[in-house]
Amino acid sequence: MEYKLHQIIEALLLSASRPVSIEEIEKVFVENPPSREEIRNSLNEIEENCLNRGIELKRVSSGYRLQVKQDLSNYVAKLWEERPQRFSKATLETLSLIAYKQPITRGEIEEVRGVTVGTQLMRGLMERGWVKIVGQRDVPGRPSLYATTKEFLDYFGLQHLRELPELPELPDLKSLDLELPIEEVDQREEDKVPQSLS
Amino acid sequence: MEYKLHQIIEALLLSASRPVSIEEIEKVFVENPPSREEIRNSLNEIEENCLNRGIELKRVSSGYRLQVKQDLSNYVAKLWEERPQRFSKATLETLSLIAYKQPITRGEIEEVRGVTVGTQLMRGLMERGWVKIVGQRDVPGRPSLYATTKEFLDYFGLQHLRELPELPELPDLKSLDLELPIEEVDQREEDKVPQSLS
Amino acid sequence: MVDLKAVNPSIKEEETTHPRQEEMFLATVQGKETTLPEDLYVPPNALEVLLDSFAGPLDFLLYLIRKQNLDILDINVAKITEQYTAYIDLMDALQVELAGDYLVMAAYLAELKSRMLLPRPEEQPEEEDPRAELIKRLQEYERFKEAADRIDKIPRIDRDIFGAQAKLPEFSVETSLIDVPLEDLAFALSEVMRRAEQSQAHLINFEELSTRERMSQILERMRTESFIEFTSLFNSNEGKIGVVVTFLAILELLKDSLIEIVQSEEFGPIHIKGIEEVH
Repeated sequence: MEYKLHQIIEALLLSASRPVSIEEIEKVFVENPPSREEIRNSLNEIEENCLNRGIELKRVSSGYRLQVKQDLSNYVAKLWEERPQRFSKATLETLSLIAYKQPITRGEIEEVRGVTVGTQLMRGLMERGWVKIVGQRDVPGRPSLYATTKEFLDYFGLQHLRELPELPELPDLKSLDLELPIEEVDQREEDKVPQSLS
Repeated sequence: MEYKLHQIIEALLLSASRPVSIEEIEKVFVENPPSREEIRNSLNEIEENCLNRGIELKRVSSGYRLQVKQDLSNYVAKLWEERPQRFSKATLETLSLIAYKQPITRGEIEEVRGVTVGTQLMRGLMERGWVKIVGQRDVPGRPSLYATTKEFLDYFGLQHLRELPELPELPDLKSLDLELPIEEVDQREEDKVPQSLS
Repeated sequence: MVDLKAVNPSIKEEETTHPRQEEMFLATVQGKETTLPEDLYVPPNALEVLLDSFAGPLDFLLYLIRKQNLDILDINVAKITEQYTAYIDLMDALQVELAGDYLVMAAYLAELKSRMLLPRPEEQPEEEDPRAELIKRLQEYERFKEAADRIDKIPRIDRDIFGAQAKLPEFSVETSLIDVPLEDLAFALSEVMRRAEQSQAHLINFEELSTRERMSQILERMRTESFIEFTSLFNSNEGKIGVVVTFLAILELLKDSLIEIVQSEEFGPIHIKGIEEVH
C-alpha cells in the first residue's frame, strides 16, 4: 500500500510515546525526505481530520503529539487502573519556584518556602525529567542551579514557559506606613474599632 | 461536542496501552451504556476507517487494539533509532525491581522507590520489549502485574532469571554519612544523561 | 484576595453582639481573643495532623493570619508572633515532634519581636521596620503558594491529558544500545532497597527468584489458556527442585488470588484457572 505523508506521520505520532518534532519526522525518511513545508501541511491535515474524532493534535514544547480530547478524559480515566499520584504541596511549591524563578538554587527555594527542601524531593523532580541542573551559582559551595525542562512543559501541555499561569502580583509594600513603632500601630488599629465597641 | 460511539471507542483504544475488551468498553459508560451490538458495529466502523490510514484494528485474545501497520515499521524503527538509548537511574531501578520482584505492580514499585513511576517509563520498558503485563492483581483497581520477558533475558545474555547477579550486601545503615557525596554525584550525572527510555 | 482594609483588622475585637455594626464589614472577623486557651483543647494528635497539612512554617503563619480574616499587610506582627510561639510552646508541651523549620521560624519571630521592642535610634530613620521583612517573606511565599495551586490546575498528562498511542509494529532497532552491565541492575536494586530501608524483608535469594520467574511463566501461559491442567505445569526434566519451585509458584499465585484451583469431579484432573478475567 502506498501511504500518503499524513498517514505516515499519524502513525509516527501514534508510535512514539512522547511528542515528536518536525526535525525528527524529517529524519525518518531516508529517500526523498519531504520538505518541512510538506510536513507542516500534513500536520495541518491531521489536525483537521481530528476535528470529528476523539483525539486531537497538540503542539507542545518538544513537538507534536496526538492526545485524547479533553472532554473525553472522563471515559478514558475509567479505563485506567491506577489513579496518578497527586503531588504534595511541597512538590508543587518547589516546582513552581523553579518554573518561575529559574535558574534557582535549593537554598533560594528554601528561603522562599521557609522549609528545608529534601534531597528526595529534588531527586523525584529530576527523575521525572521535569527539572535539571543547568549550572552552579558562583558563590561559596557552588550550589547547583535548577531549571525546568522541555518535558516539564510537555507534561503540562505547554509550548513555552510564558504560557504558565501568571504569577500573582506582589502588593506594593512602599504604600504602607511601616515606620510606626509597635505601640502606635496598636493605636491605629484601635482607632478602627467601631465606636460602639470601645 | 457530541461524540459518536466510534469516536469515543477509538479514543479509548488509543489511550490504553493494552488491548481493551468489549466488556471494558461497556463499563466505561455510566449512563446509557451502549449495547454490545452497538459496540461491535462501532468497532467495525473503526476498522473500515483505518483502511486508508497507517494504523489498523487488531483483535487479540484479550480484546481489541489499534496498532501501526506492519509495512510502516521501517519508519517507526527510524524514529526509535533517533532517540537516546541510555538508561536513566529511574529506568534501571524500575527494571531491577521488576526483574527481582516480579510479578509486581506499579504501585508496589513506587512504594519501594519512594518516587512516582511515570507511565512513559513503563511504556518505554514495554516498548523495548523487556517488560510485559502478565496479569492483574486482585485488589481494587485491578492494577497490572509486570514481569520481565525473554527479550530482557536475551539482552542481558541470561537463560534464567536465577542467573541474575546475587544482590550485593546491603550496606551498613550506620555508614549513612557516605550517602551525601554519592547523592551529589548522582545529581550531576542525572543532569548529563538526557531523558532516556522514560 | 478580598481587600479587608475597610474591615476591622483588630484581633483584639470581641465577639460582636452588634448586628448593625457587623453589616458594615465586608467579612466577619473571626479572631476572637484567640490562640490559647480555646485552642488548648485541641487533642495533640489533631495538632500533629494540622501541622502535617501545612507545607511549612510560612504556610502555617499564613493560616493563622487567614484565621483572623486578615490581609497580610494588616497583620499585627507582635500578635501573630505570640500566637505562633504559643502554638510552638504547646506542641513542645504536648511533645509533638516538630520539624526544625518550625523552630527556626519561632526563633526568627522571637528575634523580630525583640527588635521591635527596642527603641529606634532617631538618627537612623531609614532603617527598615523589622516587620516589613516578615511581611515581605509572607507575601513572597503566598505568591508561590498561589502559583503552585495554579500549576496544579493545569491539565496534565495521565491525569487530564491522555496521549494517543497505537501498538508498535514489529521492528528491530539497528543502533546498538548503550551497554548496561548486568551488575548495574543488581546495584540499582540494592540501592533502592537501601533507600527503602527494608533490608530484612527484601533479601532475595535464588530460590525466591526462580519461584517468581515461574509465577510469571504461569501467568503468562494463562493469558492464552484459561484452563491449564495442573500436571502440565510440571516438567519432569527439571527434577525435584523444578517441581518444588513450580509448586511454590502455584501456592504464591493462590495466595495472591491470581489463580484458582478447580476440579470438576472427584479424582478428576485438577485445573488451574485465572480469577475473574477482565477480558
